[in-house]
Amino acid sequence: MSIMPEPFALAAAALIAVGFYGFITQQHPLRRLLAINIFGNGVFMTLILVAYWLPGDADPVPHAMVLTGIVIAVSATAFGLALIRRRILDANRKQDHGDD
Amino acid sequence: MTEFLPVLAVFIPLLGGVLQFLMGPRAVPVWPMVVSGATTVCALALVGSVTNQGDIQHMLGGWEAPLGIPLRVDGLAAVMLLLNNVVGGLVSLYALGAHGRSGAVNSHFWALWLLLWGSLNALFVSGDLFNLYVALELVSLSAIPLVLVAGPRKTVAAALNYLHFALFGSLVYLAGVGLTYAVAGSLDLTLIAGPLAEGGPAGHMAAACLIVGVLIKAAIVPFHIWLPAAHGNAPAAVSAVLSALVVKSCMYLLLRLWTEPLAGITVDAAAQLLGIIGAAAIGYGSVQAFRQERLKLVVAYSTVAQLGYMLLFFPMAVATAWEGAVYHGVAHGVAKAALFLAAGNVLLYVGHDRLRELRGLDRPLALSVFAFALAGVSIMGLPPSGGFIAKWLLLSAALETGQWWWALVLIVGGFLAAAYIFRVLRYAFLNAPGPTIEIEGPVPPRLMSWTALLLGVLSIVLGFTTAPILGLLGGLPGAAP
Amino acid sequence: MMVFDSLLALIIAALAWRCVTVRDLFQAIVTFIVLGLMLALSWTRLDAPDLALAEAGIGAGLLGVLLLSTWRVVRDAGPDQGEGPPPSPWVRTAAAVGSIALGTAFAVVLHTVEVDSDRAGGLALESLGEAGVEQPVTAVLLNFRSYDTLLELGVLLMALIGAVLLRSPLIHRPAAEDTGTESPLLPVLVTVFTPLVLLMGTFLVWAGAHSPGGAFQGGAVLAGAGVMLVLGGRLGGDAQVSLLLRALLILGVSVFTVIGLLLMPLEGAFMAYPEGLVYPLMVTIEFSLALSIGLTLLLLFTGTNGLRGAPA
Amino acid sequence: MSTLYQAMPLWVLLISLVTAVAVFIAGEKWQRLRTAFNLSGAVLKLVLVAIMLWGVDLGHTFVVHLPLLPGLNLVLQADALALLFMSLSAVLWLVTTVYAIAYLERAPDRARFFGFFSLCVTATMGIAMAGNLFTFFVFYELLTLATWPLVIHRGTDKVMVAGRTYLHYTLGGGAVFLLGIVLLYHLAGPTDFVAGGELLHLGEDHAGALTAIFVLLIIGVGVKAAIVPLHGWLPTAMVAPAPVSALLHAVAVVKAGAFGIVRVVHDVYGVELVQQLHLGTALAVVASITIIYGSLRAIWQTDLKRRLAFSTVSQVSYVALGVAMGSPLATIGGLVHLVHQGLMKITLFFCAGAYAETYGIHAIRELDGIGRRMPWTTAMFTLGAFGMIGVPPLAGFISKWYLGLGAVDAHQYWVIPVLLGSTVLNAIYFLPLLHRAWFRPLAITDKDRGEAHPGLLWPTVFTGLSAMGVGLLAAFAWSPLGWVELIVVREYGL
Repeated sequence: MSIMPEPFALAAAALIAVGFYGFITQQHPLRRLLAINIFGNGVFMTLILVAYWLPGDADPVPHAMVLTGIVIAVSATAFGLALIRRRILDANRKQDHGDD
Repeated sequence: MTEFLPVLAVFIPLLGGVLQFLMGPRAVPVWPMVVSGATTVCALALVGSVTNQGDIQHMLGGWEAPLGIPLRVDGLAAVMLLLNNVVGGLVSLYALGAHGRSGAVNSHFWALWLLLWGSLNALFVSGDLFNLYVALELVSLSAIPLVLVAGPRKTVAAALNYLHFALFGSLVYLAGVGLTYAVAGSLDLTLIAGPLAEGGPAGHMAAACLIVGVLIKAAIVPFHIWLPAAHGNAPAAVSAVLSALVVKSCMYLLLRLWTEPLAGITVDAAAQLLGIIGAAAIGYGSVQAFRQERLKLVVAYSTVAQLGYMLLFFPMAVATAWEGAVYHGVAHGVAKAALFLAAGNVLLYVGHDRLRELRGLDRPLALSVFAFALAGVSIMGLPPSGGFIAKWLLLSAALETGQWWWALVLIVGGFLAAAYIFRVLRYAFLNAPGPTIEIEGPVPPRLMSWTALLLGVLSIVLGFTTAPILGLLGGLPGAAP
Repeated sequence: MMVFDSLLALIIAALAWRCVTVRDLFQAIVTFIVLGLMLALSWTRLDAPDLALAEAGIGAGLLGVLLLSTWRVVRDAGPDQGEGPPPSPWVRTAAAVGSIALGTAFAVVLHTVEVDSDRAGGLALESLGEAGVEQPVTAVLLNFRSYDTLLELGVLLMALIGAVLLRSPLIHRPAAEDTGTESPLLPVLVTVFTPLVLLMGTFLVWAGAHSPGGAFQGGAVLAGAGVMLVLGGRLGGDAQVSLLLRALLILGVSVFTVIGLLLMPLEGAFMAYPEGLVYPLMVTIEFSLALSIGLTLLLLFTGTNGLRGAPA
Repeated sequence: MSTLYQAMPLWVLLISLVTAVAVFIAGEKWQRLRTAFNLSGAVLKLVLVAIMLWGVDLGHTFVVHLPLLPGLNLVLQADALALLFMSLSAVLWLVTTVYAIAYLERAPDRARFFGFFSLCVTATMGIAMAGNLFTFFVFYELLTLATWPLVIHRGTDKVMVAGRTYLHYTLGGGAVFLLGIVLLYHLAGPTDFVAGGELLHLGEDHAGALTAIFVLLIIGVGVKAAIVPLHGWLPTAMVAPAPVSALLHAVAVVKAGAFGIVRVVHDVYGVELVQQLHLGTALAVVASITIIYGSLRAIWQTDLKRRLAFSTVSQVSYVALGVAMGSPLATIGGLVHLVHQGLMKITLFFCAGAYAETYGIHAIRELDGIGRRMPWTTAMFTLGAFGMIGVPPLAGFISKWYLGLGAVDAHQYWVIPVLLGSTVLNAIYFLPLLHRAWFRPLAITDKDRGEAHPGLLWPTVFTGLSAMGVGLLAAFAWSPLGWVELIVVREYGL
């Protein structure tokens, strides 16, 4: 690899760093989910760079990994959002209606 | 036929869970029990054939490595499969008592539990770094909703915290996978050790990410903060599976990664650090367990502590330590399942699990208290039990490598465990004035009491079955026989 | 192009920073969505149009809508939804130092890594002829590493069951509240665009065999169409889930598994396909996957058990 | 046939284990069935042990191996020494069971009690037959676990505190013992119990390590043997029901500790190595201190059971003293005391239990005149007490006589004053009791209920007369003394 700075590699590192910082410092569960997703985007960017560095056509294996990773991250995040909504609903409903 | 067994061990429960989702409450409990039985039989057949014929490998899609994904079952995987499916089968029987009635929530419970069971099997048979990531996610994302089965209101916060850590941990792991692929050009566990060792900083970074990611998911101190609430509030069957199998599967992965793909790159400082973390986990978890006021939280913090013992393998890294760590995993899995199931029976009968009010529990719930006590013996590492054998092996390893301080950790850890286990038993046997059980709930069905007791007995029996299990495990990978 | 790339990278980093640090939750979410789009843009620059499509559709689009809907719930719940006290300055400093170290380490590693050019991906490109599809990513996803994809569908299903267990639907707010804030144009837009979007989704799935696109992107677009219908009031959540809907939800994973298991004794390996049947099998699998993915994502969005057509 | 016969140790072990399980399963409800299980288990065990006694006398060997790890086996073997302890346990188990059935006639939680009681005997049998330190340790810890529920049986707050003390001592001792074993295995490899030990060749190079390990091992077993200063748990554990105290003191726990000392000195280190490392004298000194200290403390106790407890502290160390001196005669004295003390002490505890159960007597001053109400019980108490003091020809005298001969033989003349002093002290704390019971006017005001319940009385009479019998008939080959001589002849290769 060249010593020339690669802008997207720096961006990936920045996403990872910022995501990590957010994960530690954010208290709101939604904000924390956002931070985790930013961290994940940094990881995906890394994988895409790895694919890009293959001479010739882009490497399909990391691409497949990223696609899988995105779907997993999104479904987990969607589930997390459902959790957050439920939590808020419960906090609001002081008079509960039972659980099940 | 035998090479199809790993696939069947994964897909019987996975497909069973999916079909349970399709069929809904009407299929409960017949269909889940059929699937549970079939899974157990199939997995035990797999373990049996590994015992007889050695390792099994199955290249998925017929593609050779590094293109395709291999399923591999070696000694370590076979031992974990044995643990997973024996405990899984018994937990299924217990759940027949607890969640055997028709109903939407129970239907979802069974679907998720079968999916989790299949996911764990998938994790143990996988031989591919990225596939392991998917399997880890499968395990987490079936485990977290299972926590909610206890009723969302009291578990939602725990589930959310669990999800945060699980998701973050697996992304850290994925970063490691990406870097590994960059350096090694392959994801097959057997092909990446060499390139990683020569990979320079990138290799080290990859190794660090893989290890830290798994540590987060395994709830190792200081990443444990999500565990007690999740394990302590889930339904008993789920708590048992989470503590006995789910975190254990992450520890399995750590052992596997460390001894195979990362074997050439691990440094002694990191190994010592892992050992220190393990010692910290033992101390912290045990003290916290002793301070808890709720039975299930005692058991949950005990898991935090017990996982630490497996980490003591890394600084010692000899065959004895390897056997000790794996055996500890097995013994703890069985014992912890028994503890949680017994605690579940208490919760069912009393309606709460506040320790101070559980006086004289051994009269109405003799079987469950006895199960708790038997499993407790193993947790304390006292003979005769599986936990004792593991402690013996680890102690021997500590002296063998001249690192006597780990021996002290083991001994002190045993005392701390005795402190919190006997504290629970003390209340159960206490026959003195004070807050007592107010409302007596239904006596747990026999099935639930006896499965707990059976697991308790198994944790004692493990004290005598060392030879076949360690024979199946085989020696430390990469070491001279 | 170096300048453009650098600028893009800078924007990405800045957006991420803003998303994490901005005080207002709404702005954080919007920033996150824009960040997703910028990422999609950057990934086209890195020869990854499939992923750009997926990120724009799923990561920014669908997730964005979901985030915004959740934000509304958070907002309606009142101001006091922050979790616990803010972290102490000590924690902040430690986190800052840690993240700078982490970022630096990653940057250094990414710049110094000696990439192995002899890798699985190269092999995949060479073996495309046997895979039954021309598009390399689709080949990896549905053939070479189809097992990953199959398990991943399990993840989707589990997330869905989890959401169902929570019974925290997004779409059962009283309609009277909503109509005031929404444009009267929306129903018209929905009527016009939904068929188009559906068509596009189908095309994406079919095209996946040859060119960028595929089951995931197509599924996401299908889900997008569903989301439009839901937002337009044409489709609503339902507490009950019909057998048909459940069957469609598990269609992808079942078809995938059953084909794999049925052919296993013949081919000697799980998920190995006979030579002549590869292409039709691929297309069958791909369409059933897309359908299940789309529906699952849609249900994750509504947060309900099932769906039903709403009275206009 | 031969394999089944060879595996006798396993059957002996299983019979009480199965009894325990059967008792647990029978539960509170089926009392008769439970009692039937219990008694038939105890009788069957006695028969099996008798067969083994006969076999060992003929020179048969009984060994069972269960390999656990490479080089690490669970070994059960019945040598002459093991059978000494086993016979004592088997006989006293049956007797104590009969006693306990009567004692706990109306108490709650009997199933739990008898279940753990049987488990306790299983552990004791295992300790007796353990063929190496590892096996010994397994059963040693099992004994701790099985006795805890017995100690805390009543479940009151006070009892729980005692139970905690008991655990502190025994688990602590267990951990030290484990450390010693692991260190020893690390140094010398796994070695089975062999007469004379297998460590002599290491004596030159590893004297320091061997000494340290010896200390660890003796501390480990010394806790249960209640060697001063590790005796603190024993008087506290007196809160347990009388049959448990009897079992703890006469058979199971303290004897397991004493037996462990014998095994470590004789079959792990060997007398020669122990003397070479100068550990014998040290152990003898510690034992002597314990003998005197226990007796002194006993004098000041006002509670009957506590006085008996300190008496136990003192008496059990006779065993340690005997084996520590390293002469065959002293060893005979020590080993035979294992049996003699058991019979005498269990008689005393049975009497104490009978007093407490019949008239609620706990304090010593309440004993005044009880001899007139309960003549048989008090007669047995007198027999036991005289035996303890060492009045000829009772059992205690035989032990002390051989210990004295051994001291002369080993040129450890300082031991003789210890023995004499102990005898005087024994008299000081026992004779006033007898005086009170027989000659003082009656202290208690309850109405006369006569003698103790037959279920309490007959076991007491049996053990009391046995204690006298083993003394009177000591010269016969089948007496404990005869058997111990056989052991010592085999041990020292005379």
